[in-house]
Amino acid sequence: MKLPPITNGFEIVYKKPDTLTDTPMHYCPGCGHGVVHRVLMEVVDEMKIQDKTIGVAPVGCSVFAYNYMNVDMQEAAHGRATAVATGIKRVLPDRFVFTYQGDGDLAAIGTGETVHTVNRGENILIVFINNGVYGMTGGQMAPTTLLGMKTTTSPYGREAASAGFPLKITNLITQLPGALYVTRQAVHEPNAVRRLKKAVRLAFEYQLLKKGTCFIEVVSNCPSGWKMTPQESNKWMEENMFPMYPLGDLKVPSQTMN
Amino acid sequence: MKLPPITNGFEIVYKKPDTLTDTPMHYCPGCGHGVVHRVLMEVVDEMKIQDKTIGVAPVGCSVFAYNYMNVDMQEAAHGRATAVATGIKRVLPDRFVFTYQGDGDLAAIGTGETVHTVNRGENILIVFINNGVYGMTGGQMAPTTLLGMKTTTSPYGREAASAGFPLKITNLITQLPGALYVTRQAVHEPNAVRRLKKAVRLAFEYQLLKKGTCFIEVVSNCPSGWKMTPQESNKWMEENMFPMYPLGDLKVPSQTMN
Amino acid sequence: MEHTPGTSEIRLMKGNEALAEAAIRAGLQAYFGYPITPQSEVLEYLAVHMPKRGGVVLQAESELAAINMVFGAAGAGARVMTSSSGPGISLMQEGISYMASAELPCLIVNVQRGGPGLGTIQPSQGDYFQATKGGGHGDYHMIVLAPSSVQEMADFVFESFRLADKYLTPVMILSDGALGQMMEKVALPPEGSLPFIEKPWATTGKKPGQKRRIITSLFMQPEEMEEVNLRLQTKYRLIEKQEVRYEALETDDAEIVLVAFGLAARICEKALTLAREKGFKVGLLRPISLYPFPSKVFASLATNAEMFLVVEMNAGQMVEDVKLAVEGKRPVHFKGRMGGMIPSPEEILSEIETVIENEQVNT
Amino acid sequence: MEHTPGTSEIRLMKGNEALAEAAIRAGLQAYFGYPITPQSEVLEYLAVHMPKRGGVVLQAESELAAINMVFGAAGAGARVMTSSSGPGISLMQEGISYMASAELPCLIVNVQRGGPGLGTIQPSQGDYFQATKGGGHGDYHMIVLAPSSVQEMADFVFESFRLADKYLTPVMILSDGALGQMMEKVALPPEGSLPFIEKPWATTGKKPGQKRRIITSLFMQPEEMEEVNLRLQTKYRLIEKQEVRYEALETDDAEIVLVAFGLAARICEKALTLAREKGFKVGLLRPISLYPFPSKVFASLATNAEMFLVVEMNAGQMVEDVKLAVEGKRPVHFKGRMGGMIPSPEEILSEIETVIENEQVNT
Amino acid sequence: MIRGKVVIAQDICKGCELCITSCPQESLGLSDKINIKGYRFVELVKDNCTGCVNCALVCPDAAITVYRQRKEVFKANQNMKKAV
Amino acid sequence: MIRGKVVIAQDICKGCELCITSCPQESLGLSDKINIKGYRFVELVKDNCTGCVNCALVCPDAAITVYRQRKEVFKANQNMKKAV
Amino acid sequence: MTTAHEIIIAGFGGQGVLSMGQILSYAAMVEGKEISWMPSYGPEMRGGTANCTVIVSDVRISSPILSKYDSAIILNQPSLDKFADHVKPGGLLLYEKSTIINPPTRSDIEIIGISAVAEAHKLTSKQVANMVLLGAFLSRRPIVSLENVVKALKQVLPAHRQHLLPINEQALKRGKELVNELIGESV
Amino acid sequence: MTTAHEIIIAGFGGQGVLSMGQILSYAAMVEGKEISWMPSYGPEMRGGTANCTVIVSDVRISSPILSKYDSAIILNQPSLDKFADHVKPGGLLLYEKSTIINPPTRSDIEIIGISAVAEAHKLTSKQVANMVLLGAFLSRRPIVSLENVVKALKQVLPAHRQHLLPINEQALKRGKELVNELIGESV
Ligand SMILES: Cc1ncc(C[n+]2csc(CCOP(=O)(O)OP(=O)(O)O)c2C)c(N)n1
Ligand SMILES: Cc1ncc(C[n+]2csc(CCOP(=O)(O)OP(=O)(O)O)c2C)c(N)n1
Ligand code: SF4
Ligand code: SF4
Ligand code: SF4
Ligand code: SF4
Ligand code: SF4
Ligand code: SF4
Ligand SMILES: [Mg+2]
Ligand SMILES: [Mg+2]
Repeated sequence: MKLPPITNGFEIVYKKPDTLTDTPMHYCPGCGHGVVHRVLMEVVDEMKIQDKTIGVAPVGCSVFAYNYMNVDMQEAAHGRATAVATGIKRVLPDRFVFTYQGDGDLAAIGTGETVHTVNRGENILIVFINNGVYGMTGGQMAPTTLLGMKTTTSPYGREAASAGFPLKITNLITQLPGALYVTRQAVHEPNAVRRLKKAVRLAFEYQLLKKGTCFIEVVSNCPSGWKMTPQESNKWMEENMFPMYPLGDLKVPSQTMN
Repeated sequence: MKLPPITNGFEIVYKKPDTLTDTPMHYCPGCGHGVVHRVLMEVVDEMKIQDKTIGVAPVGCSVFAYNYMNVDMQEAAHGRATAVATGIKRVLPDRFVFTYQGDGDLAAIGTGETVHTVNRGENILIVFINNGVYGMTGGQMAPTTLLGMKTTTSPYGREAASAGFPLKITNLITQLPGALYVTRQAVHEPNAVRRLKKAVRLAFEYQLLKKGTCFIEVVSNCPSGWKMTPQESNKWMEENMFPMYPLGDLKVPSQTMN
Repeated sequence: MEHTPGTSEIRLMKGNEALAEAAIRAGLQAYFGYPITPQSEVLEYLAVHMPKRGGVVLQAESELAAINMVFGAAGAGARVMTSSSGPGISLMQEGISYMASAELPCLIVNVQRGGPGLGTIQPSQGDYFQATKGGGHGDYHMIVLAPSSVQEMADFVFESFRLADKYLTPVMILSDGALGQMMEKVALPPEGSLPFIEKPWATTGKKPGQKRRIITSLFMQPEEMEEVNLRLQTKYRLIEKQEVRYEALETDDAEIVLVAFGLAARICEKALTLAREKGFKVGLLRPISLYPFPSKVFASLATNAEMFLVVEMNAGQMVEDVKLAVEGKRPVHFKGRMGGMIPSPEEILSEIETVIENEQVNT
Repeated sequence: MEHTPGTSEIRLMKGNEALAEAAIRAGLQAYFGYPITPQSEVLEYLAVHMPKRGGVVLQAESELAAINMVFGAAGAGARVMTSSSGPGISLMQEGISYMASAELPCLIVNVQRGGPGLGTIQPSQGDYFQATKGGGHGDYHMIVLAPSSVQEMADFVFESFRLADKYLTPVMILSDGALGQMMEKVALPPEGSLPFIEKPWATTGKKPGQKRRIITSLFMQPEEMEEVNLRLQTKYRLIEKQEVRYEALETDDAEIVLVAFGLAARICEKALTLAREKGFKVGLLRPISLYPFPSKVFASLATNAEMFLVVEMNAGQMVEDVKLAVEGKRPVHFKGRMGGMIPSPEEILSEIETVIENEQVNT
Repeated sequence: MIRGKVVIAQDICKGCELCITSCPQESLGLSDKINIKGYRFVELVKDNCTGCVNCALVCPDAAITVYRQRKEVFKANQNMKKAV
Repeated sequence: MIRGKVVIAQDICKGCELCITSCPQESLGLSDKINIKGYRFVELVKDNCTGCVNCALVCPDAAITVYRQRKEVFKANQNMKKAV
Repeated sequence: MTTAHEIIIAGFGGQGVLSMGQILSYAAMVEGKEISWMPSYGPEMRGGTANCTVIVSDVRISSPILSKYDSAIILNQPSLDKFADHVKPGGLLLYEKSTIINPPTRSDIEIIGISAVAEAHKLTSKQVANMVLLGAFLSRRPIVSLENVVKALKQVLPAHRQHLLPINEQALKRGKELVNELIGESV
Repeated sequence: MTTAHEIIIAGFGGQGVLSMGQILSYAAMVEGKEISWMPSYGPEMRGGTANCTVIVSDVRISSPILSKYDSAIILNQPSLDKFADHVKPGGLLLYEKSTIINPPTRSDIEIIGISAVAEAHKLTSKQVANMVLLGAFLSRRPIVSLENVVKALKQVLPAHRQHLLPINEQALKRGKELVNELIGESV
């Protein structure tokens, strides 16, 4: 993007990272995916590791993540991103490898891969976008859908008795000794974005330690799936998702590294 | 089996349950599988629920479990026993449904099904035989294999850095709200067997409550896979497996039912 | 087909929805599935309507779990189905092989999309081989029915459950994204019009004095396993004898016979009209049962027709079965579009013209 | 085959072990797999020997995970393989379809056992269709090589890696439990005898100034997806032209030609000897590449031979490809054993006698 | 107060209004016009931007570039004011 | 002490010796003979079994049936002893 | 002497092209006709173009997918570019004018551009531009009656939107008028 | 004039039938012959029967799986029942006597029963009955030399079992003697 000339005396204090392509993103207005992409690439830019970073895109709305994040990327089968990342990291152990996955991808069909990848302590970063719904396929129930929440496949609201409980997979994998750094973040307001960026930075740096898996859950929105405006969706998220999925660190390296 | 006449004044204080068939079991000498089969059937006998019980056999050494346990049974694909049990229980909600699975079956290939079945709180009993090895296929490493333990696929001893950590899947699923009753037992000595039986009895009784999944891990041996005599294997189990997989209840209904 | 007694109700519905509604009316007791475009409407429709009408709908954690839930429910005697598309159906291959081996009845719906890989969500017929030759391991078949209208999306559900119960086998409805998404009028038979049959083999709990039931696909002794296979093969021969279904349109005087199934057959029907308008003697044979394949009808067609033109939305799969049936007696041509592309009637018409021209040059 | 330069070492080995050792010598960089009889020795052998010789061996949590690890490693440019049998291979179908679509090279070994379902662990050839027609969704092929000796278990590993890299495609070695478990002498080429090629498309990290690499099988626009399919089909035509492999034994004067692959071909070889001793003019055609199938050779055989007898350890799968190749010019008979049963040479001999008799009656 | 400016890529903006909500200065608003994709896009509606970057941080489409007065310039200005 | 007896299904026994280890009375031992499956089986080697059931509980092959003197009989015997 | 009418309706997602086709189809069902409604479909995320093919016929419908149409109802430029050439000679091309920069130029078909969006805005803030277009279309190709379209609407609209019936009806009529005015003007 | 020798070796799992076949195969390899060793295989749990087919040949071996054998070496009754009829006329049937209740009766083949287990016990507590049988077999069918069997053993035994070499060698020789004594006696 060409930037217009600006009165002298001004300097750029924020521009999109070079590692984000200029391709317009296909996400719905207000969808959190775009922010997370950008933050990831900001860190890649800052750490100057574009040439060493390999990403894995999931099947979900972010299936086209590789169109936006300007690093080498592979597109994995639904739920298998961490297996694909394992394959990459094992043969290229000095690269920075990350997966980017939705809640259907990571916490439903990919549960086995998620648990075992973390249990092996694969030295990768798993970025997990929890928007409580299957965005891409049109708003079906996800494992993380809240009780009572209506989706196209829980038209009367999710009921625990038949559909089970919201799955806090991040809490589960925190228990695994292979997990090095586990944190839950959001992107609904500027400071949340700042915190996410710190977490991503840490996670990439930890990857050099080869001491285990870094896992960042981002509690996010899906205005389309939730049938809300972006603002409504963020508000609803704060009021309903955050109590179930409280933000903050679940595990930091000091706890496991001595 | 015809029992010989015994001096008058004696009475039978222990005989194998009627619900165990007379088919000789194919297990190796001293293998814990047989004890667990028997205990399950003792409870079915005592509760007089043979006509209401449906079991699901796994792929593993206990693949032929249906030859021994004289109840209606289905043989599931490797790792899918709890999915099969879900199918059964959902269409026959008033039956007692249990799965019987090894650590390869339940904690490796079946991880996704295990987590989600418990997360849905399917009203079934999952019996999980943790012998730290793939018995049936000849002693390969299981997710529960201890660090340093030699198997045919960890010939130099399991190393966390490449093969990950022993997976305490029972602890993981204990966290899930769908889990009603979770306990870890053994069968290496008479009192352990007695305790297991109590646990099985409880689990079957809880199934009537329709309040969630019961999960019984049995830490067991695999003399063949471990390349030990039965006695050695039990001793090794006590000294090495129990510290990693301590026996006892992990969750009892009172904790979750109020 | 004799399965729609009683008066039926006419509605305008999407193919996926018509199929789902038909399933409920056919006595569906349990559905296990996982979302995937272009078939998610099946699960969504059932999620709305099954609870009201009794019956289980469960969104599984994966297609792998879904097919194994189907296994369990079928083994417990329930009328049960699942549905998916491309990648999801691939994930079910192990389970399908298990069900075929354990001889469990169920309905599996594949609303095909373009592959291979993640591919595209546009309509395709690229899973013909997988459906008819057995994408899973071992020697087995499913009965495979290919609807070509929304009406058939509904009708074949009844037919499938009936066949599944009769032959104790998984049955697949091989549809595609277009048929799933399009709306047409559909006449729906009333609920309860498909009777339930006794399933003495189902694991429902061993009654005192009765023999217990074991459902398994494990037969460790090869002799025993061969027995099972022989039983399966005998069943398949019977199915091949009794359950062939096809539709022939204007084949009597046809010099060139189009062969197509499903959506492609609908398009061929239009191409046939266009071709007849131009004076070409064109007929259409539409295999409805893809397994059992209507091989025999080709023998008689081959005596009159001069050539065949197989039209598929794939790289040429059914064309092999046509060639096997024609046994080299007549030339068999092929026109295909791939990866979600749909041939237009005009495109087929021009292919008809081309092959006629070429054959005339050749002979 | 030109892939074994240098002096080779002769050993007595199990087929599975020979294959594993050959893989190491062929420069295997990563193996991902999951135990299953009768192929677990591959993983076990590699677990012992790979660490010493550099390279990754990882026991995955499932076959599903394994094939997707293979995807990742292949995409990262590594020489990579997996192995399994029946049920495990079925679980890989989605992944295989993805790899075919993304055009990633790798080796998949199927040491077949009897199916369908859990079946038996005895040797079988029941997965022919799955391997050659595409058990996964969409239009794709793998190159499929069928060894019939321990030597070929080793040789075909080199061949497979070479072909996989050349055509950017998954290659399958379709073996069976007997070949995996039996021991024979095997000559092993030295390590490093198979060169590595540049893989500029591999995701190894985008170097400054270079174009970055994307590995995907998603092509949302059907036009684009059809392009990909056309590219694949062009590749398959090339493979069909260039990579056909078969072995013909005493076919020159043969009146009846046995057709068999893998273990069945070995048994047929014995039957051939027995038959020749009895004065029957019998030949043997052994397809080595099952895809591409050696169709063309049948045209010439059909001019001399009076009939074909296809022998398989399944219910009749390759026989379809033989019939397609023979195009009705000669009768094609079939003799099969299923579910882990192995036909004996004498059994084949008597089948030869039967078909000869019947044909004489018929004509 | 330090002065800032934002430049919004109008063709990229999807009018989600998240930047509007997060701007502490209420400097941003939706335009009445529609961009090539059919979205009403965002523009600066008040000249009180401080360059705090908030809007850019929450923008899902990376549509915002933020400028701020250099510190020297700011200080110079401050000093000028003081001087005046 | 109450008296017990065990009956061991010798053709079923696999000679794993777990019952031997768990018998508090050391009443059990391996036979020198071999059963139809080729296993040395277990037999009562001392007549001091109390019918405590331990052996049967740990037997993986459900090969052991345990008998015990009826309480009445035991008591009668005790009384007899006392009487003597 | 084809008894079928083959229509393509195309525009941006969100402009109501799919529901326009559905309502037409329902109306035809009310009249006892054969119908086929075939949508383009994609991942459910917003944006992008959408279209549907509607065939209304007195006899069994063969291909639901076509490359030539009797009529085209077009709501944006990309769709116009894509489908203008696919109208059969003698056919009808009806389009929404506001966003069209390059209007169609064929002389062998009937071409009508109306300002449906503007008209809709005049009627209401709700999006009924598609009904204006449908009314306009039916004025030139009365393959179903306006009454039956209204009946169809009644059936199709969910309970909480039944109150929108009058405004939809108005829009349909306005569309009809618009075309009549235009035809009066130009033809 | 077949240049191949086709052998079946069968008994209980654990009696060492598979390794007997392997050692024979290694010895044949030392002699530069073609070999095929084909085991029965099953789930790895103990028990059940096991067998292997060994073919030693001067030329390329066709089928590794056979239904007729030149020689059979049999270690238990079920295997005897299964394979006795599959020895080619003129062939050799060698069996371990101790557990055989119904000895073989064919008159068109050479039948030799020896007490290999008892002999092995005399030699050592280690299980070398299979080597006694192998020695006996080679005495009647010297398809490889005893020296080469010993060479093979040397190659095959892992380091920590190399000390068992002498006892194995003794067992081989004892087998040979046994047969020679027997032949002396009976034939
Ligand atoms: C094997 C398989 N099953 C199902 C699908 C269909 N599918 C595509 S995306 C998706 C869910 C995506 O949800 P999530 O992972 O939460 O991502 P989001 O779209 O919400 O970002 C599904 C089920 C598929 N492509 N492959
Ligand atoms: C899909 C599939 N993969 C692999 C196998 C092979 N297999 C059979 S049993 C087994 C492991 C059994 O181990 P475990 O579950 O621990 O049971 P155990 O034998 O130890 O009791 C495996 C991998 C299979 N049958 N199917
Ligand atoms: S559907 Fe939901 S997750 Fe997907 S792009 Fe739209 S808002 Fe985002
Ligand atoms: S292999 Fe292990 S688990 Fe299997 S029967 Fe033998 S001892 Fe038991
Ligand atoms: S930089 Fe800060 S003040 Fe300026 S527009 Fe953005 S949010 Fe408002
Ligand atoms: S946040 Fe970005 S996309 Fe949303 S309105 Fe503001 S500039 Fe536009
Ligand atoms: S019952 Fe008790 S005392 Fe008697 S043999 Fe058994 S363990 Fe020993
Ligand atoms: S525990 Fe049972 S099987 Fe083991 S030795 Fe005792 S009686 Fe025999
Ligand atoms: Mg999601
Ligand atoms: Mg185990």
